[in-house]
Amino acid sequence: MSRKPEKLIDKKGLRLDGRKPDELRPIKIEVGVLPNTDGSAYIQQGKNKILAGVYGPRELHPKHLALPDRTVLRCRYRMAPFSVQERKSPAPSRRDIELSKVIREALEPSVFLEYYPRTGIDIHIEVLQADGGTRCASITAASLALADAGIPMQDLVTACAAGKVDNTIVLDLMDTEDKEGGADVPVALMPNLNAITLLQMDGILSLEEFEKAANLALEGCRKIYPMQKEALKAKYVSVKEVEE
Amino acid sequence: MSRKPEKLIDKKGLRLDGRKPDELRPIKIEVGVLPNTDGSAYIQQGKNKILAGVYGPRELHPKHLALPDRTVLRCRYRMAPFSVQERKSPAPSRRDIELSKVIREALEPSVFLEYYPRTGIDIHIEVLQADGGTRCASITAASLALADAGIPMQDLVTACAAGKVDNTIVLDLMDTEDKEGGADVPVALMPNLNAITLLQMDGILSLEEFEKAANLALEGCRKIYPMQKEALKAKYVSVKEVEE
Amino acid sequence: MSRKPEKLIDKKGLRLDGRKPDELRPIKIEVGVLPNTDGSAYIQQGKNKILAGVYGPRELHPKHLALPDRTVLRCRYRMAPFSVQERKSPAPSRRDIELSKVIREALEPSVFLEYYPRTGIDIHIEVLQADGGTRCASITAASLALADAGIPMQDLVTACAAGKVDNTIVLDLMDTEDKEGGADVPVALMPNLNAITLLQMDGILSLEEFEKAANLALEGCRKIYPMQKEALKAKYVSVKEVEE
Amino acid sequence: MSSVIVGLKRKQIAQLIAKGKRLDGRGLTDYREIKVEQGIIERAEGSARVLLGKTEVLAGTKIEVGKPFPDTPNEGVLTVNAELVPLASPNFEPGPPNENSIELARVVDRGIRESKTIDFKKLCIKPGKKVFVVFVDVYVLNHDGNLIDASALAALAALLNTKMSNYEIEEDEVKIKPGYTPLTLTKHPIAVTFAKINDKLVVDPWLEEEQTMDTRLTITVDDEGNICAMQKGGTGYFTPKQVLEAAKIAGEKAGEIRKKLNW
Amino acid sequence: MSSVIVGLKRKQIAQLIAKGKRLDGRGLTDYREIKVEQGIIERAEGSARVLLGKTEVLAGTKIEVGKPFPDTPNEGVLTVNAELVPLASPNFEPGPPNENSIELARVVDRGIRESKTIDFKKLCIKPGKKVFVVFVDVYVLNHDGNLIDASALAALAALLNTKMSNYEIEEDEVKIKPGYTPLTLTKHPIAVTFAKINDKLVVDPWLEEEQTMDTRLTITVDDEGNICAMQKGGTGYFTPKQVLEAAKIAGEKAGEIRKKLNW
Amino acid sequence: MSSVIVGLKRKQIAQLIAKGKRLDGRGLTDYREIKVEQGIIERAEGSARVLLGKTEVLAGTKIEVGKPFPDTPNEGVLTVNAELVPLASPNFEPGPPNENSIELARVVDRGIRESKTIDFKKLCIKPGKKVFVVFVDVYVLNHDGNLIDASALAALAALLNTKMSNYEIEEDEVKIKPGYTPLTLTKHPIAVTFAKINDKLVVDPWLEEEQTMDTRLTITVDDEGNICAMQKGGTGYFTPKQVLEAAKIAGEKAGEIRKKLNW
Repeated sequence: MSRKPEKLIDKKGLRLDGRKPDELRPIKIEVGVLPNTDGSAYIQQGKNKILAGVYGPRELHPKHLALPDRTVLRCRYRMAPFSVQERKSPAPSRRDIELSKVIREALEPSVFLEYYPRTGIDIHIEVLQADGGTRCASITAASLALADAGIPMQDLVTACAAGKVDNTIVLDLMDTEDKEGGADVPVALMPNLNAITLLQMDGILSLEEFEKAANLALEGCRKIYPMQKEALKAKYVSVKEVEE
Repeated sequence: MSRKPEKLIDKKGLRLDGRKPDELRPIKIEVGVLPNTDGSAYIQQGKNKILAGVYGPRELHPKHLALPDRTVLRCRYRMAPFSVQERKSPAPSRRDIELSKVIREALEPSVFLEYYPRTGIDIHIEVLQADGGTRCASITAASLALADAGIPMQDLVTACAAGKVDNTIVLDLMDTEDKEGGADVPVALMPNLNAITLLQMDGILSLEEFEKAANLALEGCRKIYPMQKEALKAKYVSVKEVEE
Repeated sequence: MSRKPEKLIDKKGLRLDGRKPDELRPIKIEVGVLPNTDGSAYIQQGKNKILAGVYGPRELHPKHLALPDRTVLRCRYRMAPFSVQERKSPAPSRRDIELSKVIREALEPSVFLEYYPRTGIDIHIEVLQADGGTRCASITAASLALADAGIPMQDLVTACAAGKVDNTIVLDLMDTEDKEGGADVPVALMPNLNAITLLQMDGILSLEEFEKAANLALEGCRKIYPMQKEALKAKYVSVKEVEE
Repeated sequence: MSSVIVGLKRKQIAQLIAKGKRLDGRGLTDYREIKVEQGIIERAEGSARVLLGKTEVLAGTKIEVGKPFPDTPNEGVLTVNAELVPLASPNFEPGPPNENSIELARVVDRGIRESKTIDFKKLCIKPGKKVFVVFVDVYVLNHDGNLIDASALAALAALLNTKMSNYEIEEDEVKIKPGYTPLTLTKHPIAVTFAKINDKLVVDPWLEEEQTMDTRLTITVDDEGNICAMQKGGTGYFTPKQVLEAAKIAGEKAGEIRKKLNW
Repeated sequence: MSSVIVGLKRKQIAQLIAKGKRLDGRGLTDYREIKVEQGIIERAEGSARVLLGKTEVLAGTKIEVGKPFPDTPNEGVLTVNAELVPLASPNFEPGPPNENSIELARVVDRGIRESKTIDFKKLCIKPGKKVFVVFVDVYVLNHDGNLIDASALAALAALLNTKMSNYEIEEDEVKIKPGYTPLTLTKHPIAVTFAKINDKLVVDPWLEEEQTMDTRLTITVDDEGNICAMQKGGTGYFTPKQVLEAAKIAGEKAGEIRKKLNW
Repeated sequence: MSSVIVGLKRKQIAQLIAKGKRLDGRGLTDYREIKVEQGIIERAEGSARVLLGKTEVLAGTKIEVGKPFPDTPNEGVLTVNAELVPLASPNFEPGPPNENSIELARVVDRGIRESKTIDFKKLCIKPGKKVFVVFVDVYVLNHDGNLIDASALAALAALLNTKMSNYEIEEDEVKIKPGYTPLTLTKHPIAVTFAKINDKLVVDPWLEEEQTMDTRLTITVDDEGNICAMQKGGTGYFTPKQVLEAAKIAGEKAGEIRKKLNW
């Protein structure tokens, strides 16, 4: 029932929440938050609140899905019924199913799958509150959950979107910008390898605008990457402190 | 479309169907009514008409559900579409699923599960007409169906509800009393062991009222118990007569 | 939204599409149209447009369905959402499920099931456009798809309906005749064996009318049979031509 | 039953039938005993329990307000549903309707619908918007063969027993008034099922015959002797001559049953 | 855990309880620490996160316009749903609700409904046509035992935190106006769960106790000390005396919790 | 195919591509032959069959009256559904849509929706209450690779072929009048899919290339050369340079296809 804003960028070039076009929302990341999982992470990005957890490598059920030469990565992205404006039915939507697929495919290139043949790794993502860009924040958190579970990886995967709003290319769109804006380009990156593992786009962008948006999104990923590493370190420091 | 009655207890202290507060509805029980099952029973309690049947112990499908040290008891409670005022969809409701669980848990303590490892016992309950108190009548019938199937048990399980209606604690609530009354306490008992295997409650009762209602329900169970044994005996007498 | 015609047979005794009562609609049959199947056929009968394809004999999934002494024939009849006036939901309807069953049972008597123990044969039928008589046209096509897949059979199965329209017994009812007419009798025949493998009826027919309609439908099958054989031959001639 | 026993049974049944006899003593075109009990489910608008030998079927009707189909905006709706209740046979699995229960429901449905037993025009409340929906729920309680005929009888008996609440229309809403009016039926369609065993037809097959039969044919006949529905089932075939023979017998059997039940 | 370890643990827990002690140091009727945090999901009409020891439950409410039930045309609707999120335990399978999550939701629902915590009459917009539907979604985020009590607390805390948009009715349509009004609750039903282990009752069982318990009893108590819901779970039994003992303790515990939380 | 054969095939394809060649003789950015046939399903409001080499897709449209989404009360609704029909490949299982058919439908949907090809405002009948719903059903009939491009072409061709019945509004009801009006489309979005094989990009991968590719990128381009949808699929990755290279080629290819089809 929220009214649509007339302008998404004000005269000073600032966005509805006061950010500059190339500014990320405040991000808070915590690793190792769910005691019953093998690895987990929590991310707040703007008003997004997302939990990711990992089980595995472990025996696969049903068994006939197991592969002789590598582990099977599965991913399940879901939104809590209260996470969005209109209550979401708990049954998986078509969007949930597509996002589960692209998130899995964004994470898979980072994992050494062949280390654990005949096993499975399950990634569960729960969006507790959604505010635009949940798929990117989910990837950022899920990659940390994999690391927290001790899964060997070539690199972390970091994700961020850029897009177009009132004819300006902006970073990290929040919900209103996503819905009322002109385009959204979510990107996932393995920063050390400069490898793009997720790329989607909707809206309308010229080739030049797309290039600008893609580069801005990659820049966003590179800003988030150190926060991921920091969060990972924080967990192991605190674990070490507890152990000492 | 039935109108709500103004009073559930009249000036003489009698209920809508003329019963006294501590009076059971007329009960008719028959054992061995379904030739294709391994054991079965039919109960009429007021206008409740319920069939219970048992298959097993038999091989479990799917096999991976089997347990090495005991039989697996399964229970399925369903209501016929025409059993209630508004047609019930044949798909299982959440209530059906909860009741299947609590009925199974009410019967399980009576069965020597460890006698038949790696097998399964299936209890099917079909409510053909519902008139309040179907879960209790179902337990009473299903326990007899288990006995009829020759499953070794420590005791029969007998069930009955008590509750509050117009500020009076009454036994064995019928549909209108259940819906318009103040509270309902269904109880299942293994009478010889004085063991309560089902206990639920909804409505509002003070601690004293609850104690009174629970005791009345237990009394009801103890009144029904001999009828169960009578019905079991009747079947085997008639079988013997046929054999002679 | 089509208006109902007042008369289905005009003064000259001709039908809405100009056919005589005992006349088939134009039929076009093609065999071997789907490269990824083991056998396939396409049929146009009036405005019906139907594809049938066969996979097998091949390993059955799930394996526990396999039979030690014969192959398992499965059949799936579906209508495309755009094949009918009101969009059909892609989920299988009760009609889809019944028709899948009767079509399978119409084809099964023609197949030497015992030649391929422990295997399965899957028949998939897709109605791309429906115009009355889809089950018969589906059988005609599916039998050819089985033959194209090299499945050993005693005979082809050919199907055709007859029925009553404005008190006249007519052959091969189209959609409007089926809906507005008085009766419909779909029949499937193994012509060489004079064996009826599908027979259904709805509407109202006297015994005499039924006999007349059944005989007309059988006559229809016998007219379609040579077209089936022609289509089969055409494929193998063209294959031979390609090979030479 | 093991496949060896089935084989022996099949041989025995076939040999008897060749001599015009059946394992349970019936003649080839004899029905088992039919018992019909109506009105046993008071909560339902109509109900009936049918015993056909040991086969037992309970049917109940419910009438609710619903929407008409787009192509028949002036007509009420009939919905027949059949449940193969697990109690009725160790081979009936719990779960959503499978092809057998769907076929059963649809054959029963067609017999009632095609014979024009119910005057659907009378069940229209507001054309295109609101009509009465008649639900017939068929509950198979014991399976000893020939579920179609038993279910068709139970459905018809339940409909004959159906009383609708009186009502009036107020501002497009249905208001219930006191009293009931029976649903008027104009026909009594009877389903007659044949099994083909060893190239012979028998009427009303029981379970052991069904387990050994080649194929099955149901013919539903109305009060005037017209055929209003047919359904071949099973994986065998019939000759054209057998079909016509069956159609003739079905008319006779339907008449006998209707007479016996005073319908 | 392997069954050998479970066996040892069971013995250890039972021996301690026989001495009136518990593995985590609590007394038999002590609750673990309870933390309640409200309003953490801004998108929801109300929300709360409850920690009961390490058990963590998040509940959120949503209010939408819907239809009343036919038998209560003047009352709003309460819908409680519980998700056993796979993150919360390696034993929680993804998929549609199973008997455990359905039982959990229904026990939480009954506690709120039967205690008349919500005045459903106030949630009626147009009798028989339009009412407000209050959705309470319970999300179990970490399972360390006693999900029922934690979920009931989270659901109640979320309801206490719920604000409805102001609205007016224009031509039978709900129009949202500026501002919010809190949902008024009249009661604070508290669920108190007991495990029976080796014939002794303990309050608020944690995961290891649940794995070894014989059976479970939940008693929900309102502000006046009245019982408004009960649910026995698990495959064991209680004696009548144990039930009455539990009912008495439940009243005391509910009072303590209500006091602690200032409800 | 056995994994050994796949391995050999992969090597062969990769070696060829390194030399700028492909197994079927095409250049790296060549499309297979495209054939479009419109109007072949007379029952549908619009239809088209597309052959992309041996890949065959049939799309049909249906237009019905439905409800708008709450957040766009003045706009009609587009619903794209894709069926991976079992006939099209031995690897397509019957059953409800899986992640592959859902992704396919959603990528096709986004191309049409985001390019603003359809003027949804014109499909509003009564704001917030009644709008036209355009169903596009994509039926994959033969799978020989690159289903996205073929499906997007078929969906667009079917929409271009779509005629709506004329109608008038009477008492809030849609009444059909004689005659038809074509659905007006303002754009022709073309999906261009790349496979990355051995670090090289090829356009319009066929089945054997898909079986050996590392990853996939689809870029949908409108008539002005703007990008309106993108979708990376598969478990590999792209470098930023490859993405920009693909975006440029996609614009050229889309123009060529549009020209060839006179769109």
